[in-house]
Amino acid sequence: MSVRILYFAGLREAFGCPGENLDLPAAVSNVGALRALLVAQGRDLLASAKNLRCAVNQEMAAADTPVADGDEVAFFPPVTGG
Amino acid sequence: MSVRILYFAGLREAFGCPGENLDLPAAVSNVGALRALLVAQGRDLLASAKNLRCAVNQEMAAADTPVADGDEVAFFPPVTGG
Amino acid sequence: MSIRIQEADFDLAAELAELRAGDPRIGALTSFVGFVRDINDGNSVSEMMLEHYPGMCEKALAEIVSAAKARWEIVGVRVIHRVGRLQPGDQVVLVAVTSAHRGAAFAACEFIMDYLKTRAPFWKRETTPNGAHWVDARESDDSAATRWTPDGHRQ
Amino acid sequence: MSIRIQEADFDLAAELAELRAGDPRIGALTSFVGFVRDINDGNSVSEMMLEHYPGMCEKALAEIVSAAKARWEIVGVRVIHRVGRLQPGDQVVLVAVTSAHRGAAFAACEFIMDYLKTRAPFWKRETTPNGAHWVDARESDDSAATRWTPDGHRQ
Repeated sequence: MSVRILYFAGLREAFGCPGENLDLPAAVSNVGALRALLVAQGRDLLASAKNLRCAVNQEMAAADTPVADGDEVAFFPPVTGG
Repeated sequence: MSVRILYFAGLREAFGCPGENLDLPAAVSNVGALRALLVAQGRDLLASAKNLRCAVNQEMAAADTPVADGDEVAFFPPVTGG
Repeated sequence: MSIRIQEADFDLAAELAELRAGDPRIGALTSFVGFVRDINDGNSVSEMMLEHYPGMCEKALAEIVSAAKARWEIVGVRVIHRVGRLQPGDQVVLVAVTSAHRGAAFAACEFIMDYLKTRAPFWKRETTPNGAHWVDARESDDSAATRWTPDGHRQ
Repeated sequence: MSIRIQEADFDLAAELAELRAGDPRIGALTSFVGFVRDINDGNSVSEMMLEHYPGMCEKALAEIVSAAKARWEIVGVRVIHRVGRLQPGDQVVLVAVTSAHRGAAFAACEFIMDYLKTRAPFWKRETTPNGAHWVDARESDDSAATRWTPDGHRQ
């Protein structure tokens, strides 16, 4: 199962990249598990970031939101537009 | 004691005049008494008008607002601007 | 503050640009424009005549704007109200407010409109196929003005 | 509805004129414009960079506008949000709403701004004498969005 990960704002800047493609083990089937996997792979900021937000396929998501093959999963800080 | 009376909107139209100067008897010392005097003089609409408003010297007034020599007293319907 | 009562139309773009006037403290500009509608209470309107009480209108509007300035931190205010004969589609009124933050700009702009509708001595007479008649005040306008509590919040 | 995300500036007067487009049902036009301020949280700002999530931004704004249309009787809506590098004094965002009556126009315009501030994926990075940093979200923006109850009133 493969997903597209996107990072925005401070996360994008800290990681030095706008995103990455990731092959997921079968056990990783929701946002919370995916976040833990990324932290384990060295994306520490995903653990420490204050009020981290996540969207799956461009809809706001929670830790228990399912993640499926081909999904676009974005991590970002609280929004500050307007 | 002399006052300047002003009429606006439907009152002005019904009376066919924008106002009148009036010499008041000493007993007429507030808005309520002035209104009663005008009604007695034939301005019936000031008795029957729905939600009649009054201003003394361009400030909203009530029946017990005093009326003094030289005042400008206006009668008009509820406002409908904007 | 700038308050004007006039027969002439106004240029919305020019009024808003002047109100801003490049003041870098301004983070928010809220504006309201009211127009003559072609239908009111189910009747088609061919003309609108706006009468006012000269002197008291200016005074009432200045008091309303002062009350808004006392309640909210605002940078500038512009109020224009037209009088005389207007046609459907014509601009009737402009209320525009600038401030550092949007909350104050929205609240002050709506507050000024709500009070203008119930406190400023203007009267509308509209011409419909049934003839000309003076527009009745709306109960909803009174309740819109009374929802503002003294501390600047809405009920 | 018209929703645009763009680097280019917008002409406020032209946008408002287009939104009205002589529709005689329109009695009210409410608009909000947000600007880059020269001071934020006490620091002088020399530049503002706006990043966004392409695709999701358009989707989020369309959902916010649809929610406003479901709550209030509105005729038209226009939302423009700029991205990229901006300077103090620059226009950042426009929300404009037309309707028959002012209550709906005011409420829908403020509702859209409140939700845009908390739901649309834009992020600001400002440059001050201390360097560039990402702007923190405001608690007051969250509370502004949550005051809107499902029936369209404000708490």
